[in-house]
Amino acid sequence: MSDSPAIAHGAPADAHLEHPSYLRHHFNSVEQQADTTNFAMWLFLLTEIMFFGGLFTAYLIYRNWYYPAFVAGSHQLNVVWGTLNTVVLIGSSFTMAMGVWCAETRRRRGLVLCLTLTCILGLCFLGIKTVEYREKFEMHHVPGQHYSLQSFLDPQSNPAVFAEYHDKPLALDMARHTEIYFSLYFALTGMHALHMIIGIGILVFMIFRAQAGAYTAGHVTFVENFGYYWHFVDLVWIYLFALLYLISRHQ
Amino acid sequence: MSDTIVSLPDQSTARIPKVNYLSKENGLLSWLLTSDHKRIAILYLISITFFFFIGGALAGLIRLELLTPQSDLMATDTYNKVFTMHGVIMIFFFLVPSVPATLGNFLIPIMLGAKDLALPKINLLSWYLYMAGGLLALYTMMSGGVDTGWTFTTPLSTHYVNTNVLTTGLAVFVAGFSSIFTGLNFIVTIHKMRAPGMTWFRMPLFVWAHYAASILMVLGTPVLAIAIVLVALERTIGIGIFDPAKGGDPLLFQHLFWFYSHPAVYIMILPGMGVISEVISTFSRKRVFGYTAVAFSSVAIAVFGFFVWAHHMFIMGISNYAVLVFSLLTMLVAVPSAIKIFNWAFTLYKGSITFETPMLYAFGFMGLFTIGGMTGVFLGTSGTDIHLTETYFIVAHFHFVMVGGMLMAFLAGIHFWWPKITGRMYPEKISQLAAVVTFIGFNLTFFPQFILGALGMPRRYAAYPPEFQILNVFSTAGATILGVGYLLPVLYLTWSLKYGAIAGNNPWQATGLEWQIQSPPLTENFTELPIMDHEAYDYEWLENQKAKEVASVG
Amino acid sequence: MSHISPVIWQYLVKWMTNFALFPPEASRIAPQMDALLFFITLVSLIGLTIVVLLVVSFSILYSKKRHPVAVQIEGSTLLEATWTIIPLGLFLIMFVWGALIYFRVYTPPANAMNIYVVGKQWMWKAEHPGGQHEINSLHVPTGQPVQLTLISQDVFHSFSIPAFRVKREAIPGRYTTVWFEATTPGTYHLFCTQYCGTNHSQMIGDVVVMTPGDFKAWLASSTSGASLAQNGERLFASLSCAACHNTRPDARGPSLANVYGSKLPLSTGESITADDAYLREAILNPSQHITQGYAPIMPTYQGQVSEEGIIALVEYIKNLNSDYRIQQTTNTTDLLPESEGKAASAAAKTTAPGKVNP
Amino acid sequence: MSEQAQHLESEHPVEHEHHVVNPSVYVVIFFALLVGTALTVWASFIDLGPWNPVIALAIATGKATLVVLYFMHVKYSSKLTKLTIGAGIFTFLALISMTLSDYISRAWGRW
Repeated sequence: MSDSPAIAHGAPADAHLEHPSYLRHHFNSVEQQADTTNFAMWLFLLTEIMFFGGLFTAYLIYRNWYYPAFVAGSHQLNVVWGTLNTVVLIGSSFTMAMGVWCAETRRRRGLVLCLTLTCILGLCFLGIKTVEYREKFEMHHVPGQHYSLQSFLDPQSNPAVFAEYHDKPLALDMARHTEIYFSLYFALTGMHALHMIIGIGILVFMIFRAQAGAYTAGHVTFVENFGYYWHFVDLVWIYLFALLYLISRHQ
Repeated sequence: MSDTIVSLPDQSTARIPKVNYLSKENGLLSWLLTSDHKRIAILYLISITFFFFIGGALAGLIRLELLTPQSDLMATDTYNKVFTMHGVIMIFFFLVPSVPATLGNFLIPIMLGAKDLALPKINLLSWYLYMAGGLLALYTMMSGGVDTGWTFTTPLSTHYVNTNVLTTGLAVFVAGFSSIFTGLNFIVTIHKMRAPGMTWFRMPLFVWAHYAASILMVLGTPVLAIAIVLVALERTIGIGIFDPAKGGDPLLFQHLFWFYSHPAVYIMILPGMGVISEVISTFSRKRVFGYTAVAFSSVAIAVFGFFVWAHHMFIMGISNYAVLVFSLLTMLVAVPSAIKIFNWAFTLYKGSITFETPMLYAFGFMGLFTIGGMTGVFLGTSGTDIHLTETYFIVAHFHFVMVGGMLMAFLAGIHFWWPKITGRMYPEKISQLAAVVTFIGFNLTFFPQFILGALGMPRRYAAYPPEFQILNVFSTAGATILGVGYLLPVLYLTWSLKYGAIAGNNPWQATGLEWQIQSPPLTENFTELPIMDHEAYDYEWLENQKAKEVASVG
Repeated sequence: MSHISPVIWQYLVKWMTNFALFPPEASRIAPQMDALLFFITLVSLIGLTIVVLLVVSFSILYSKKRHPVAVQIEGSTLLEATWTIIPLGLFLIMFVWGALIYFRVYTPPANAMNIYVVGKQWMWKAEHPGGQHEINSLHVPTGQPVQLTLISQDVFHSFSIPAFRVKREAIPGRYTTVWFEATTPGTYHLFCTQYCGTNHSQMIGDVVVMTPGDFKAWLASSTSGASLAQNGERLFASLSCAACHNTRPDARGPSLANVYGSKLPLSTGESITADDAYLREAILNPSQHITQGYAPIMPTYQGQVSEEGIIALVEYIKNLNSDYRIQQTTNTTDLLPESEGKAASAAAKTTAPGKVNP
Repeated sequence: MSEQAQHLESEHPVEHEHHVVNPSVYVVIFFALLVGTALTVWASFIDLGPWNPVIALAIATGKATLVVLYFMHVKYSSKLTKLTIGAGIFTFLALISMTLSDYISRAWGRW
């Protein structure tokens, strides 16, 4: 109902004269374009929140139902690897943020460096994740046909990462529910890793484009939006780390 | 007054403008690689019509099977596959994208005074995703089908069927992303691409309705996506999140599924409501009664729509207290729909009403949607839900809302904007006939199903006790008429592409920005950036405008 | 009339003779449900009439011919408030009324007779406490509240008796309940209404309502030899439950006499009512609800006992009014050296030879 | 709906200047995040009973807030962005709380 602020009336649509090449034809100004893609990115991240939201809901419910199983399950995770991964990911977020700054201040080499570092740190994360996954594989903690309850029924046979917990054997029925914990673990970290892989793919593409100077000519929207995505993935991990590794350590 | 209305352009001499979005480029590639929202809308229109008729053919098979109490036309598992595919195709590949992806895509930028949607490439991507999902669904159908019902109920879908649950799930997943991108594009466009002077409360109600629906698409669909992913993982690897044998809770799947699938019914119906607002206003030459209330009721439906999903689970063993909460909220979400119906009725008051085809469809919508909405209250009331849910009552209810409501609105919209989309008029008399045939056929098909449901006939039955036969015969007979009612528009609309009368810019004397430009529009929509200096549905402004034009021409 | 084809004529006659809008009312709740249905129908019809009247009369009064110039009206807050508040009020009445009925349908009275129903693809199996089994049918007496305890062995099913206006899903992994009191003898439809796979539409049966006298006769004639509790007792013995759940002072498990319906203090400090659902949970997921004062040593019986077996056990525990019967099973199990032989010998020891549940 | 009203205001200052965040801010946030990580890992090894998850989630939320505000520039963004995030969190909480409303109250009385 309010009057809109008077915006330059009747700006002719074909005033293309001094428009930069990256301005798409249907926008009136670079600011509008940047704002729009920015907003679109945020909306996309909203869908990501809801995507992970479903899993978080499941996690919350089952943790309340099967707490001992979740404790035993999380004792099988290696907090050292988890912490290391958190640090790696925070580092990559930092380099990404620096990358955005480089792009904004038109430092091409800085940008390439930052993106490359981000990419490497992302790969480090995935590497560590792979090590962790392999451990789970070896111990038959991957849900499904080959899932083994051994390490929960008889903790001595397969000591937890931190022996000082002295895990007592779980009752068989509760031990079975550790499969739910690992189902959630793999669903959550798997979805997260998938996001990382997609992110790294885009990063590689961006490094090549950055090399060519694509983002250091004043048009930083793409880098910035990708940065949002990357930070979001980092943010999800911050919660995953807390939920999966940290909050269920004590019976 | 009537003398100030400028008569329609002389149609014998009028020409379709040489330069328009259709004629700008030629060749298949120019369509497949287009980023013009209007062309993408046409792509969508063709593809959803295709899927509609596939879904319709499946519906025909269902009705034929139900003509007799025994399962004689097809085996029970064939029947199960048929109704599953009918549901999947009609919901994910017709109803969800129907109005938004076609009319919404075509009109929202124009209504806002923009040259295109904010993200044209994403728009094209969403059509490709839609087609990928659709083709996958067709492939599923060809390669043996799937028989879980469109609701993918666990543990049936995860452990007890051997059909193509995975490909169907993937099809729905991909189509879901198409819908997310459409919704995202609309929200961004509505926020960022409005022409100068186009404030929120000057937007047509069509845009408001799409805004509300888009919120639901963006926030609801991902939850469906994750639910489907978990079902797929449970089928393939055997994770146990919904598996009662491993300690999972199958009701959790229901929660996640309906968290999307209930708002999805609003995704389907809200854009239809937007169409009706435009049509009723135009053909009664009058501002929509209580514009603000109608606009806010759309948003209210979107917001409340997120809090009512568990009314699909009243008898599934969720807690009685949760039932109380969800039942109460369901009652609240019914109110905005009631507001809309009465506001539309009062828009007619002191109008100057004509009865072209879109208006007939709109009247049909109002009647059928009222019935559909009120029977929804039967089901939202926790007590009566016990008796009526999972019977043909519920089938009749959502077909009244979806087919009687949404499809009527879709047809109303297609006829209403046909002159704008193609530049040509549809043949009025036969289309009025089609509207009436559809209305009669629809009621004959689905009204008996309310009685069937009250009598207790369960849904998804290939065979049923013989005493239900007579009503099923009525229903099948009605479906035949309904089929004719839907085929007619395809025929005469196609005919009109070549032989229809030239429409001119504004054949309905409507006020929307889309009617102030040439039909079919230019690729850029506007020759110069429009400036909105009046409210929506301002018929006096239109009169003045016309008077000015006449004066300047004179 | 001679021109009407005989087929259509047949249909018409059928319709005229069978025409009904509601199924028969054969339970206590049915008239109450129908009253609410009637109320909502009435409101809907009035609402629909108002809308149709408005549309039709405005269409006639303000058609372009009669009313060439539209009068622009913004809206009317008063009118809009009216059609916001009146429907809201009506909806709230329906909500409260509906909730009352909902709670009535799903809150069984204390004196209800319990029948267990197991759903599986694609049949209903009913188990009466007296040991009578039924498949795809259910015999119930009039004038006696009947509680159904439902569970599914595989997928979701839904137990629906339209003539009683009740319906409840049988879901895997958890008991659900519903109750009714039949009023009119007769045979009524029993449907599975939740889609459950290929033969979903064949998962139907009959509910036979009998007078109490007839019902007694039916019970007597269809007995399988052992009551459900007796079956449970055999199972209790063969699973060596009494090895722990006995009355000795050093018993490793709590005594189960009179446990049903009592409030059990748990090791977590909470307490829980021992109902059917709890007993089932305690057998399958024992470590989750440890009774105070006992060690969490009970093994799970998941995968070892079928749903019918669990029902028999639950029924047995329900009927344990004294320690005497447990003592009996203890004695038998103590006497038996080999675990293999236990079941058979225990079965042999009990009064009537009957089928032991798997 | 108040969403709408606020959009009205947030809408049109489209032409605001692009804010470039000083790298020193990033460095500070980076170290704050590292400290947060160290803190939360340390806290998880102490048995605090019911407080363990509370503390871990509080620290995680604190870290997430830092990331969102500074790395993701929300501190310098338009109201619309803030509202968008708000809407996301709101719907997320709706999903969780309404689902839990069923799970929590199942234990109240028989089902």
